[in-house]
Amino acid sequence: MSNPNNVSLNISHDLEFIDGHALNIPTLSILNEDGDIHHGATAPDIDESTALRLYETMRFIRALDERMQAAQRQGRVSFYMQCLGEEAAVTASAAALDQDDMIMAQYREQAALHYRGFTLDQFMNQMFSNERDLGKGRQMPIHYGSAALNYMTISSPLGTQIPQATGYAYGQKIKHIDPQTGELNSAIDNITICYFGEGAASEGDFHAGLNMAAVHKSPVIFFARNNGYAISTPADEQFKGDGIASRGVGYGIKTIRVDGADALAVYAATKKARDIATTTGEPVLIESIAYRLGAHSTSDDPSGYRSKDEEANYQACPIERFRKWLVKQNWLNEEEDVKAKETIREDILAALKRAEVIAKPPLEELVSDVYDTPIPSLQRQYEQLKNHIKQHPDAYPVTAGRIK
Amino acid sequence: MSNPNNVSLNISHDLEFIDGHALNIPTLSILNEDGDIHHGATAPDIDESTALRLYETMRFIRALDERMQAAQRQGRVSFYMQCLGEEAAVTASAAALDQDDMIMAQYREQAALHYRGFTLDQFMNQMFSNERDLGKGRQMPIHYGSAALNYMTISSPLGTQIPQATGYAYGQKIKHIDPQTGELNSAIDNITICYFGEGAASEGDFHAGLNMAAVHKSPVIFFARNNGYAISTPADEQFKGDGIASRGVGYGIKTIRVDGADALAVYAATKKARDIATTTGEPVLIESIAYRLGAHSTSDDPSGYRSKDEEANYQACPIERFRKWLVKQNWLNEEEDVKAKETIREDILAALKRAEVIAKPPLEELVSDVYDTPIPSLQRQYEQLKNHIKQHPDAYPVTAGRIK
Amino acid sequence: MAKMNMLHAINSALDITMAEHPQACIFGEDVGYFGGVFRATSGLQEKYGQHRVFNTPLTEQGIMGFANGLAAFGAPALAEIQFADYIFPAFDQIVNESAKFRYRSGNEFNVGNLTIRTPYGGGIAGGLYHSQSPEAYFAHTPGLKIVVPRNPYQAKGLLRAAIKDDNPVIFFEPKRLYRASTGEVPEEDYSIELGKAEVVTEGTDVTLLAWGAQMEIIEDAAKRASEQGISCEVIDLRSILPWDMETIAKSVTKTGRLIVSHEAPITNGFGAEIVATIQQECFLHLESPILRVCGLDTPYPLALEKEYVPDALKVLAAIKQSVEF
Amino acid sequence: MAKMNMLHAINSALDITMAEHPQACIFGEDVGYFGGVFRATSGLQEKYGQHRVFNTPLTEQGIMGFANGLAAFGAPALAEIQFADYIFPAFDQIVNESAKFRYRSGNEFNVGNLTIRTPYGGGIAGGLYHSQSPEAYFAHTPGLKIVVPRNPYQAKGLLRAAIKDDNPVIFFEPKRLYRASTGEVPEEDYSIELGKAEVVTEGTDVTLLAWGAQMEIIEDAAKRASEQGISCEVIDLRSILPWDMETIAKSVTKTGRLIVSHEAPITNGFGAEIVATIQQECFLHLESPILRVCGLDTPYPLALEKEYVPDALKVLAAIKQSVEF
Ligand SMILES: Cc1ncc(C[n+]2csc(CCOP(=O)(O)OP(=O)(O)O)c2C)c(N)n1
Ligand SMILES: Cc1ncc(C[n+]2csc(CCOP(=O)(O)OP(=O)(O)O)c2C)c(N)n1
Ligand SMILES: [Mg+2]
Ligand SMILES: [Mg+2]
Repeated sequence: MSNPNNVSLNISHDLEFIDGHALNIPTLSILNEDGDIHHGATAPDIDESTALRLYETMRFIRALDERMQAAQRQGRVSFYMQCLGEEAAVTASAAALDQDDMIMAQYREQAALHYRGFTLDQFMNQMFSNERDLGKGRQMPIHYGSAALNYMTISSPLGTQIPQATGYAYGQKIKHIDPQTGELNSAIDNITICYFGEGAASEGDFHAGLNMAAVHKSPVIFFARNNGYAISTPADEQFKGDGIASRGVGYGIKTIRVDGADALAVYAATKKARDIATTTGEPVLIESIAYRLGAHSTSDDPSGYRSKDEEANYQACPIERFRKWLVKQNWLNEEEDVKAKETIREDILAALKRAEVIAKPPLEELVSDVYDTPIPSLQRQYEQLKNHIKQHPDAYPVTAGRIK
Repeated sequence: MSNPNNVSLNISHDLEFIDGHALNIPTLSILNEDGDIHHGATAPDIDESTALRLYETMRFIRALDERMQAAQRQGRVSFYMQCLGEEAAVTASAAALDQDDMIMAQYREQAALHYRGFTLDQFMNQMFSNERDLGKGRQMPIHYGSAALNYMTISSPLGTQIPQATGYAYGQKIKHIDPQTGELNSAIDNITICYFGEGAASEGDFHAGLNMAAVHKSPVIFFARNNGYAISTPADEQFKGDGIASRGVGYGIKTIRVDGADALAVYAATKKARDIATTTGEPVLIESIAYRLGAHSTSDDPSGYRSKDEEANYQACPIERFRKWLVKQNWLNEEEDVKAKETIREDILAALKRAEVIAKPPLEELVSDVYDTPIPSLQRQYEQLKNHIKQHPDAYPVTAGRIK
Repeated sequence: MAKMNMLHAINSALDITMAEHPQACIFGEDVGYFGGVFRATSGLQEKYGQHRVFNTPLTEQGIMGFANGLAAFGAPALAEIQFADYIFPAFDQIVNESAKFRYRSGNEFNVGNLTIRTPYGGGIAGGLYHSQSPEAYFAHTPGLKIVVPRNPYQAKGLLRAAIKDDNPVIFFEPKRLYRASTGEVPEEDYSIELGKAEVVTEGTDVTLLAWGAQMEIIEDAAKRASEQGISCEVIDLRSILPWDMETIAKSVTKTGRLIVSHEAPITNGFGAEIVATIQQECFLHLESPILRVCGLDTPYPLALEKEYVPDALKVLAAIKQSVEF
Repeated sequence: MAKMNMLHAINSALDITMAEHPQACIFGEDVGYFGGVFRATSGLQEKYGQHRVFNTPLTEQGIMGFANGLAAFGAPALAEIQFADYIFPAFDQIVNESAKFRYRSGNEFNVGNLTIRTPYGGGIAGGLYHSQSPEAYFAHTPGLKIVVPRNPYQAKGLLRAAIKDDNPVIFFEPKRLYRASTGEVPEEDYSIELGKAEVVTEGTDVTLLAWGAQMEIIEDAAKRASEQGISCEVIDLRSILPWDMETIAKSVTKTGRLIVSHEAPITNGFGAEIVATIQQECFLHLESPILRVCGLDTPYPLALEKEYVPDALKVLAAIKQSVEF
């Protein structure tokens, strides 16, 4: 493409339009429903401990999701979002990364965070917005984040993390660039993965983020979770192209579509994507195909917009599929697995009970972190508020007792 | 794609990434540099009068551009933008439309407007922001617009017209839809063409506009003018995909790339695009490849960012190429053509002299059209301003004499 | 008359509009088959078909760009932004495009047919991104109209007026009141004039001014104040742009005192404009400084929402401060 | 010291920053090889390489998204928006993201390393879309800082302070003064503290307050007033957020009168906030209503720009109105 317009110029004299679906997109599939490797497929190079950690993470998140969904029904937390059906997509991709790679997620990726080591108590403290929440009780449940674990705090506005991932990864790359040539002088040690839904991919920020990543060569793995729905909006009212993968070629980004319920396919694709990103600095796009088995969130009831038939059709469980493979590998003791499941449930309930009685953050956390240090006007507002609360302690029971 | 994820599912067991340039994009070319039809190409069905109108428009715009560029140098207008090198792309596409189709342009498409019948005086009145300007002297030179000619007033913020075109065209389609089936019950009589540069195509609004057009089936012809530059930014710092055409498949939109200096190729492609849009309601994407022969605008000096060599390389003139074909068709009398060019130059200079002495809009046009009728606070501000000007008539010579 | 909650009232206004104009379209995220995440458009797709009531892809800038185009074509464009917190990706399309469409074209084109509906405000444990009250961001933009209803009756009448008004209007719906606020609402069509405040309760000592969900709070404060012998004049501004300076100035001329209350952060909130204008209009009548009781200058919090919001107690404190000045 | 115009002063501040921090990046439309459409980044790509000074694709939301990410990583992110009129596509990234990054994460992450530079204001025959002064749109957003310099010396010192400040800062550059304003500027590094107004001229009868390019106008008006025996105290606010209430209140306590002037439309401009706060702080000292001399509530015009802008004559008229009240 050595012309100013930066295009291929293949002269043609036929008045033919390129079809809107001209691209042929395969879907990588390695593990079948029975937990066997497909004929012709190659299992990725994954060791036993990684595989088990991956499995345990999925199993844990499934249990957490079930418990917290119920807790919301009981009125104990205000809101929750499950990952049902997408556990393999999220966990296996996280497992293919380095612990120091940055994760910039949308909100349904709690499995990636747990894989990194976020503890049960940390999950609970966030959901109960108590004073031990790393986020200081400021965001709705499931808006986790941890600097120590390189997991960027979730932000509700959709798509905003996409160009941010491009910028973050650019920072990760800079020190590997030769100042003279502008080329990489070593492999990049850490990169960024950016998760988003097929709905969020309609935002302008998606376009900006992918195009800039291609142009500036930012080592980002863009991981599109196509789960068929954005709240009530089905994917066929979201786009007419062939999924999100068909967009890669528009940005000049290497792309792959994977079966998102197939942990091995996701793991293999992400590992290879990471190789590409670290050695070339270039972004990669992965589209994972799974089905959002549950409701969008606890505020949602899918029976209002999709059929029981359809739901039944896509019930296949990614965790079960991977479990069968582990068993066949002789890496999983089924009895212990059943017991572990029980223990996890108990642990979760105990943690929930611990977290819900921990105090809410003190009043000063209302005004801290707006700036690095409070500006004078906010300081004045805070003093005024303190005085007000002192005069009406009964009206503000959560904070009144602890005001200095 | 009858799955909830709205994707093709072609199972594969190979861990292969789709290349960022996997799509093969031909470039339609019909007329060669000598004004002959390429071997194997078919000239579109264009009649003599249309062809001549097309040619005369290009010739007129070239003369206008030259004259106004000079007028800006002389300090007579504050700003100007030439269409140099892109006359065929703009004019031939406009010629392929119906007079009642809506044109939503970026700013460099004065040729389309002139093709529709915008008069020389109308051009001048806008550029001199005098009281006869349809836009009432409010926008910088070249921000033309005319409801009578179905040419939406130019807006400086880039890309904003793209989703607007989708919405406008949706309106044009509604009456042709069967309320029961949601299908078209007749061909659509009028559609919208939306012009934009390859730079503007990086905006989020581009993504939103094209995706929504595909999903909602809005009959828009998206006409991307890839002229190699966005001010100083070359196309290879703008995107890494194969031009703008490579994005069509990401939206499921039929797409074609044309040689933008070839009036017949542009005409043929746009005519066929219009057929598709009117009969299916669906959008079409055309990428036209030409070279911005001139500076970005009179505020710009390209010698700061591109080489004389490169400029020399792309000097080919689209008007000349078409002229040669017309001559070979025996449709153009060369002697008259030369004379006409002289007359046009004289007409333009005379119109310029007329327009520059016409009064500026009166003071009431400062506050009209903010709302359909002025709101009370603005009315008060206006009264106050009138009094102020009456007290200091010398300081506001443009309006003071005419205040009632 | 029928008893309706605010969602029903809004739905009714939309229904009347759809029946009235064959090209009117309702669109936004999840507004189609599902009827919107708050169900404000419930049943309308069934009634008017998929091509007039439809889900859009998830792109606010696209929704507003599309809406501008459709309105410019001449069809009533009824766009929904799912939460006011998510209106910002559409800021350019609203502030640079909708607001300036008529002016920049010399009235060759306009988007007077545009109405943007969006739920705003706190009180639902929504934290930073499901609680914002962004009216002031738009109030600095000539060319827009901005309306906020306080109850179902107002919602239907003001929404119909907003739709019929030949200018782009942003209609902020107090989501906390969607189901909580009910009342008698005519089933037939009616409109409430834009740009007019309403004196809800007459009083003599101090004027209280708010809009939307905050009306409930200042009415509560007024009641508490009256128990302490202070007579409050309570006014619902209803329209933020244009706003009814005359009614407010008249009231303040009478009472000599003014308190403005809104949920949004205090700095440069719309309260600032009201204070700035009224201190000039009523300078010689003011017996104490005009006070603002507003959100703090922080993002909207979650755990400490109760502490953050301008509640009746805080308004009451301001009333006393004003009266005792 | 050297004689510099404002563009040189800005270029010098950027140059020092790039030399200081090996990961600092400058990016935006046309800022690379070309050095920006106003040439503020001239020569910097040559000096620091294409990977640290680069053109971005044409997408303001992308520029700001990228900038947020890069700043969160920890690199000084120096983003340019080509014209302030084109900052709105980035509004969501700035208002919902940059401003709330630290708060929402409980300080796990922050974008304190972010600085946004953008030319603003009228006076260049730019019409609707090359003339806007959008500072007030951002002033309603806790978490942001906003700075506007009035001359080259201020520009360099304030820009360096903005860059070193550990919060996201929007730095509005008065483009009308880019070449028109020149003065002595140290070649070496220095900073001017953010959040502090400066009393430019002391006076006794009335306080005049403005920022950026508007300073020239109120200084002119003050001169004309002094010829008529009126002594004006002239103050440059310099920081819009946080703003220096103390300095203004002290001045108004002395003079008893205040006039605020800005180019942006009057309604809900930042003048409103200043008036609202000062009428409360200085209630008993005010001898006349606080006045605002601002742009009209219309989009920015072209042919009638002279009539539209708050010029020295209009400020002078307000001074007399204030003094004669
Ligand atoms: C900018 C913005 N607009 C709207 C919303 C409201 N919203 C939250 S989740 C959601 C659907 C997202 O769907 P998708 O991206 O497919 O992710 P999924 O929920 O399927 O994982 C919407 C519309 C939002 N959070 N942000
Ligand atoms: C939103 C926005 N950002 C920036 C600009 C400033 N600007 C005007 S023209 C231009 C370049 C446009 O290039 P392209 O789209 O390729 O069109 P061309 O000039 O080549 O016809 C830029 C950056 C603008 N007008 N609007
Ligand atoms: Mg989804
Ligand atoms: Mg271009």
